[in-house]
Amino acid sequence: GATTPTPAATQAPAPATQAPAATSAPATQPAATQASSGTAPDCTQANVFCVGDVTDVGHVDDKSFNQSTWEGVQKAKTDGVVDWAQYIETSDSKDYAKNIDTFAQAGYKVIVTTGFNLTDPTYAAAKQYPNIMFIGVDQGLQKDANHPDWPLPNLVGLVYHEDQSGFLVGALAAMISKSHKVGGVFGTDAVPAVWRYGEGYAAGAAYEDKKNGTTTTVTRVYHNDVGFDKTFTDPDWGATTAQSMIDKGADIIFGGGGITGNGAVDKAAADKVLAIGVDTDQYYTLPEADPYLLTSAMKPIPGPLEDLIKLAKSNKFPTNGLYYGASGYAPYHDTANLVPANVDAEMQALLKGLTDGSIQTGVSAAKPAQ
Amino acid sequence: MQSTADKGFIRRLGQLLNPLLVPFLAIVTAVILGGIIIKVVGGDPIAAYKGLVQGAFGSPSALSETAVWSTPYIFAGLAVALGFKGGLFNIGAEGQIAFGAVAAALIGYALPGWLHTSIPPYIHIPLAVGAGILAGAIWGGIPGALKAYTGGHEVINTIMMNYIALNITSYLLNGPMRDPNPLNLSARTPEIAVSARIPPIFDIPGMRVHWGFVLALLMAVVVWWLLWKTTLGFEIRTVGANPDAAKYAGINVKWIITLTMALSGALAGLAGAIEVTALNYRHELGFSTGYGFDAIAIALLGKNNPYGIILAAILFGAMRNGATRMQFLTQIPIDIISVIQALILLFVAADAIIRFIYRIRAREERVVLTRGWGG
Amino acid sequence: MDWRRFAIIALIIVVMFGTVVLIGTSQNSPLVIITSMMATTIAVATPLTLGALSGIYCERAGVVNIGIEGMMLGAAFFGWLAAIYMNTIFHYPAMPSLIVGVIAAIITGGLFALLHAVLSITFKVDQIIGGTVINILAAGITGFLNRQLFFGAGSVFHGQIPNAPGVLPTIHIPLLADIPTVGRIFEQQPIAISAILLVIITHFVLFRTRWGLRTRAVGEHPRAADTVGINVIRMRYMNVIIGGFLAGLGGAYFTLEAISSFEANMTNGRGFIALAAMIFGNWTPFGAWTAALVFGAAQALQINLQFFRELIPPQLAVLQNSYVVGLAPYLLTMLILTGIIGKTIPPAADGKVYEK
Amino acid sequence: MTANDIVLEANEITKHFPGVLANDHVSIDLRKGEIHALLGENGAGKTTLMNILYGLYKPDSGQVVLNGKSIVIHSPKDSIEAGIGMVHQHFMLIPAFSVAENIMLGDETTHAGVLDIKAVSQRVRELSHQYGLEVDPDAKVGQLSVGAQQRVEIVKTLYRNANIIILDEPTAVLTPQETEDLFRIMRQLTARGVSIIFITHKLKEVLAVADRITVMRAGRVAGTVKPKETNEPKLASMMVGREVILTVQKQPARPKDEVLRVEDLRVLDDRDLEVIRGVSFDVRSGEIFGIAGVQGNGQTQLAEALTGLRPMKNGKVIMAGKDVSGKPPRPIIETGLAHIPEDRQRHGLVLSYSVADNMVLCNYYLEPFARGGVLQQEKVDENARRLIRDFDVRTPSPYVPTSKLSGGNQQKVIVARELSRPVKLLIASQPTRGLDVGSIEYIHKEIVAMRDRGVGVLLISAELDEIMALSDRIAVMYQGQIMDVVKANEATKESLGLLMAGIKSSETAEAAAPRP
Ligand SMILES: Nc1ncnc2c1ncn2[C@@H]1O[C@H](COP(=O)(O)OP(=O)(O)OP(=O)(O)O)[C@@H](O)[C@H]1O
Ligand SMILES: Nc1ncnc2c1ncn2[C@@H]1O[C@H](COP(=O)(O)OP(=O)(O)OP(=O)(O)O)[C@@H](O)[C@H]1O
Ligand SMILES: [Mg+2]
Ligand SMILES: [Mg+2]
Repeated sequence: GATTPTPAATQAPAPATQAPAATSAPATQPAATQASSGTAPDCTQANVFCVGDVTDVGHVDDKSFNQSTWEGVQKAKTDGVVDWAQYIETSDSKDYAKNIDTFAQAGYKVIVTTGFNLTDPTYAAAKQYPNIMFIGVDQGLQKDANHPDWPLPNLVGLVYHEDQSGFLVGALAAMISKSHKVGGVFGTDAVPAVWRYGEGYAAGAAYEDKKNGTTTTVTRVYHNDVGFDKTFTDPDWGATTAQSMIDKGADIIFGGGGITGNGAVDKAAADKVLAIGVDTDQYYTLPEADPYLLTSAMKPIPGPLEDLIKLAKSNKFPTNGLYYGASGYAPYHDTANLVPANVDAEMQALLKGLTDGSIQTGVSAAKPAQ
Repeated sequence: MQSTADKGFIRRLGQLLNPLLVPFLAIVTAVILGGIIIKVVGGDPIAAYKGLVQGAFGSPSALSETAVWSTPYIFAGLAVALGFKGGLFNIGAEGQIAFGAVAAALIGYALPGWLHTSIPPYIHIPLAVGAGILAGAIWGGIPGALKAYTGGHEVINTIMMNYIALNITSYLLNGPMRDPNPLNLSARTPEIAVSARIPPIFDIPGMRVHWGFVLALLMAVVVWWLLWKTTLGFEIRTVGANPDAAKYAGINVKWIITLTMALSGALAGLAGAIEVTALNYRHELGFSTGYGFDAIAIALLGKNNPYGIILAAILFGAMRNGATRMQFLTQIPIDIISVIQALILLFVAADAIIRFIYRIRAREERVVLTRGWGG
Repeated sequence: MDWRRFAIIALIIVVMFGTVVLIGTSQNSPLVIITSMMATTIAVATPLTLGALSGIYCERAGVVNIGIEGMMLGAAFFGWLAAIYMNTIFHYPAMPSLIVGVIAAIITGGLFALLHAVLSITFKVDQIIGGTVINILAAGITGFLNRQLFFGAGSVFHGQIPNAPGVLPTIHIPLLADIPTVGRIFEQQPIAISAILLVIITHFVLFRTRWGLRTRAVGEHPRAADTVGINVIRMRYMNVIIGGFLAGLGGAYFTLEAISSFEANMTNGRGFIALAAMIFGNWTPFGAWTAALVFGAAQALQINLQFFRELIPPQLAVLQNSYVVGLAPYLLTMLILTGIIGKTIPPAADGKVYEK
Repeated sequence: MTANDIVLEANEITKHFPGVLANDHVSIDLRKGEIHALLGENGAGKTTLMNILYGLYKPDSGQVVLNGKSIVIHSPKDSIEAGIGMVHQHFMLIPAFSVAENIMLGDETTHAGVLDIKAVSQRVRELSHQYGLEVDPDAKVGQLSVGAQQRVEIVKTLYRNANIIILDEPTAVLTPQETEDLFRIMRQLTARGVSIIFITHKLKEVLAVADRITVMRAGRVAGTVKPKETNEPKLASMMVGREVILTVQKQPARPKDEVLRVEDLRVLDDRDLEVIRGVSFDVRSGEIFGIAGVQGNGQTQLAEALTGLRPMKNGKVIMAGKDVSGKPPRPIIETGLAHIPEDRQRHGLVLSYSVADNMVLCNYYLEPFARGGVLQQEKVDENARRLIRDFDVRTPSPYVPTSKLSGGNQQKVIVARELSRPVKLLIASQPTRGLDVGSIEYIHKEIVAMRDRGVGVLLISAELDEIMALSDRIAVMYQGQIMDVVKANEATKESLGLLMAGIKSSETAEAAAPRP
């Protein structure tokens, strides 16, 4: 697909801390999780640029993409792009439309909706309010029976190649692992992004195996046996699963599924085993794991999201309906000394290859129906 | 003379309102405490509650949304209450709702295909909703039968059935029943046929309140009639009040227990079926989380009285619905609603506390459900 | 705890382990698999065991407690919170912070139990309703505070993700822990170890001591206990609160031993499974413990089957479906409750309000 | 009599319960080594007074004097320390515990917190030897006969060195022999200086064993008399406040065709032990067939099996010509059965229901009370008003919950319901248990009237007097079997007593030892 590289993408490979993903993180952290304070201006005024964020069922402090999205909106506000930012947390899927509407009625100029589940409500709202710009995070739309008028001039889906991020960290894991056993603990594979992370992880490892004539066993366990609402918020399960992998000799654990994954990363670190984070650079979200955090498979939302908001403000909103955020991997931070120069070089090559399309992950968009 | 007449009148009025008095005071107390909590954590209770009320009743569409929210609460609340009347504690509404939804969705989207023909709404809707009711009845009937014939306690069993329903639904929505549309990336069924959709009451955009709400109100009347006016109701209540006496009186206790749980499940299944056929037009993983537990609170708040349950359900629906606006205006986390609801339940359950605070005479009878675990 | 029951439990566990060993043997040695599955089993069983023991104290004294879920959730939160306060605000080192956390968790459990006691003993609220209140209340409060404290206006930590003091350290049981591979089983964290010790202690207390005799008397026939001068109300209060302490310790496992963070509703229904374990175990400590192990084994099975997904032979393809495998513990529970594995007999006055 | 041999004294005790004045300025005293009988109809306030002396209830006013010193008893703990022991109307034993555990409970011997069962068992053996109360400390109480359980209760008080023992209706559940045994023990105790308060409804016993008799009526003391100064009719009228006919008038029965035939019936109890071991008998219309026997010899299970409440293991039950073996209750009821259950509150009534609803408990689904599955409330209320009038049930209205009614009136609700239905067979289990002479008199009249209307009556009762007063034929049950069937006019209390103790007239009386 048409990729729009962002700073995060091009600079992430640079070792140490040049990556905005990295440097920006500590800066945004304190502000990021703050709710708006002060009183709302009258967003209906043409000159007042208000941005609203409707979360998926869940909370803006979920240490996962609901939070990253809100961080992006906040970032835009702190950078002065936005006059007023506000969020509404969805408590039940039946409220999606209502929550979007609440912002629309209040005259917000840009409405960000988070998560694949809001695809249809967002599309509907975009048609209903042609003058409001809509950004759908993780909402990869195409023209089809249900969305005949796609692409809409006021609707953009912010999407990622999670399989590429997964591919990168998988490759790294294969190159670093001593036991050539690596594990991945994920939320339910019913969520496409999760599936792409997981399978990309395996693909990346296989790619390097082929290259170096190694054979790395990549075990992936998805948390499918609980409710949709629980699968990303069951750290205890994540920890237990990671433990079980470590017991069987895995020496790198990829925690890929919101808080469930965090459990795995924490557990690995507690057992002094290398861990790989997900979505954001978890060096900043899981401090207790820092000494053993090898890297994180990144789909940095704040940067691209802010870019989109800027474009919306300057009426240069993309019209092709999709906007690809860069995939990447986070700096090694405290574990940099474990990554030999040649491995790092290979990683940068891989990122480049994936970005320009010369390397394909071969991972399908979603888990094929059983 | 005159004054005594007044006294008599006031006493009669008191008797009339007494059942409502304690729940009302419980709500008031909970709301006050909730306000204090908001204040403590640095929010503005007045603004918050203003937002809450606005969001729930402030506009026609707000009212409509409140009704939409209340609908499943009424059904589920009735389900739990019916169980209570039969001496059974159905914590499984959650799973029964999910199964009702799955079944309704299946009939909703698949039946025309199976029959290779389109079906008129007046047939398709009843079939879809009926399927939901049946599914719920089965899902409730199983723990009922287990209780009746093996003594396995329904509290644990219905909870287990929730998890089982969850796994099976996940499996179905990721596999056989998954929306085949290649662009669909989430675990959900296809949309149900138009002929299976219950229409909204007003066809005004943004007014989603549908005939399911009316059906819910009717169902409350039906349940009341069933319990208090029919021999079956007499049998259910007798088994609930004293199973031994019921057996002595020639009532088939095992069957009534099974039937009661099945009916309870059917009502819960109906809740799910209506959500699918009248609102979402498909079933999706992650839908209906927590209805089952809210339903318990609603049944207790409504004192297991169908009409009380309508009021309780509307209250809860209004809170959930108004929460959005409250958060939008004040950024106070929606979770405060759960706290307030828990407090309401607390005070309703332990009405002695309320009676103590407000110095109200105690009443004699008390809800008793616990039969120990043996059965 | 009759032998038939033990045999059946042993059989179930052996079958579960065996399946995985057969499937995974080409990738890991049986010893490694069994060891790791045992480790998982013990880890998963820890909160279940503590929850079940909590239930045993309450119900042996005649108070049904389905609020264990809520008690554990509340304890998990406030224990974790206390640890973070110590560590981040008062800058204590990790270890003391964690200990304070555990104590806080235990106290929290006790306080929730006190509420349950007040409701069901003093106010004579139906005990199942009392428990339900606890569950809903705990979910609401923890969800709200977790949010309010760490996020948004008025949050204590100004939106900083506080630096949690990590988890309780692993204890290497001397000698045993040094055995190659198998030794892994004897590297356990404090709460897991104390859970097993508490099983033994509880058994002793219930069946060998005055306290136990009186507790059981109060649960079997409170009026009889009353007529020999035993203070029924006091005994019930004490045991419910002791139960709360145990549930609290179980809660601490989630945020201070398993991992170092709290999530809304992170107990995910384990409190109810614990109840099932208690019933399966026929209200005896060892019975409940073994039952908890079965649930642990079931989860170990599930994880490991996904682990060896590729190796599962086609004729067992059903095992590849984690949803199907996921049913195991729940179906098992229901099967147990039917009593086909031996009838369980609750204390005679369990769940009955005592009126003088 | 000098004041100093008065060991216990209750002065002007008053106790209110919601709606009841249970004790109204009651004063009684107990002398060292005497048996002081307390007599009075149901609800007269006997148990309440004793519960106050024992510290289970607090009196509203009045005080308790022990050995001349006024004491305050807050709880059983205090009374136990004061040397007062009580054997309750309903035993206070834990079936799941062993005898030793039951006895030590609340007064445990421990070593470093650990129970010392051995020491306790030893002590129990000593006591039982000393007073000739045989109990096995290691037996499970649940397995013991009622008589044995009572001995355990008495040992329990002795274990606590009680020198004042309260026995609340101890004989209600004993055979004549067991009763004699109990009296022997009581005399033994008094000989050792123990003082006993002995509560009963049975006038004969009082006259037989008591040194003094205090009669209570409606919460007041109606008077205290010596046995030699009074007789049964006098006591009865003191109790009830009017003349009472103690004997039942009835014409000789005119039995017609058979309404119940039972062939080789075998039934298991809850512990799967065979408690009915091959019972056969028949009941004819127009006769009262009495089944005598000590509690726990299978009468309960017999009634339950015949009425379909309990599955039968084997055998045949023919009711009014229909084979109803193993049928559930409803079809059996519909063949024309009326059943007065043994446990009125457990089986007979839904206490939370109104009197009216309880009065249609068995036929709510039939015309005219229901049409097409819909209840006809006005018909139900009508029916209630009629029965309340006809059977003179003392209730404020048909709509009050039966839980508010007195024991006897609760029983009357059941009797009214069962006797007002057109039936061929009446099974009455312990129809007058725990009721006062007034109520008993009434219910007996009704049962006889039923017989004379040509209904067959199966009367199951542990009250030998009742059986003998009502029955035309008497069967005696012992350990699940029928020892013998005799004509009422040929039976004597002694012969029946022996049969009840399991001794066929052929055997010698030496074998008449109480069962282990
Ligand atoms: N706990 C109680 N609450 C309310 N009323 C009670 C209670 N206990 C007894 N009563 C009432 O007090 C009165 C005296 O009861 P009590 O048990 O002393 O009578 P009794 O003489 O023992 O009768 P019985 O011969 O049936 O045992 C009765 O009216 C009874 O219903
Ligand atoms: N447990 C109780 N709680 C409250 N009130 C009670 C209780 N037991 C009895 N009563 C009240 O005491 C009154 C008398 O009850 P009780 O059963 O002692 O009467 P009684 O004298 O035994 O009558 P009867 O001789 O017909 O059995 C009843 O009307 C009832 O309202
Ligand atoms: Mg009475
Ligand atoms: Mg009495």
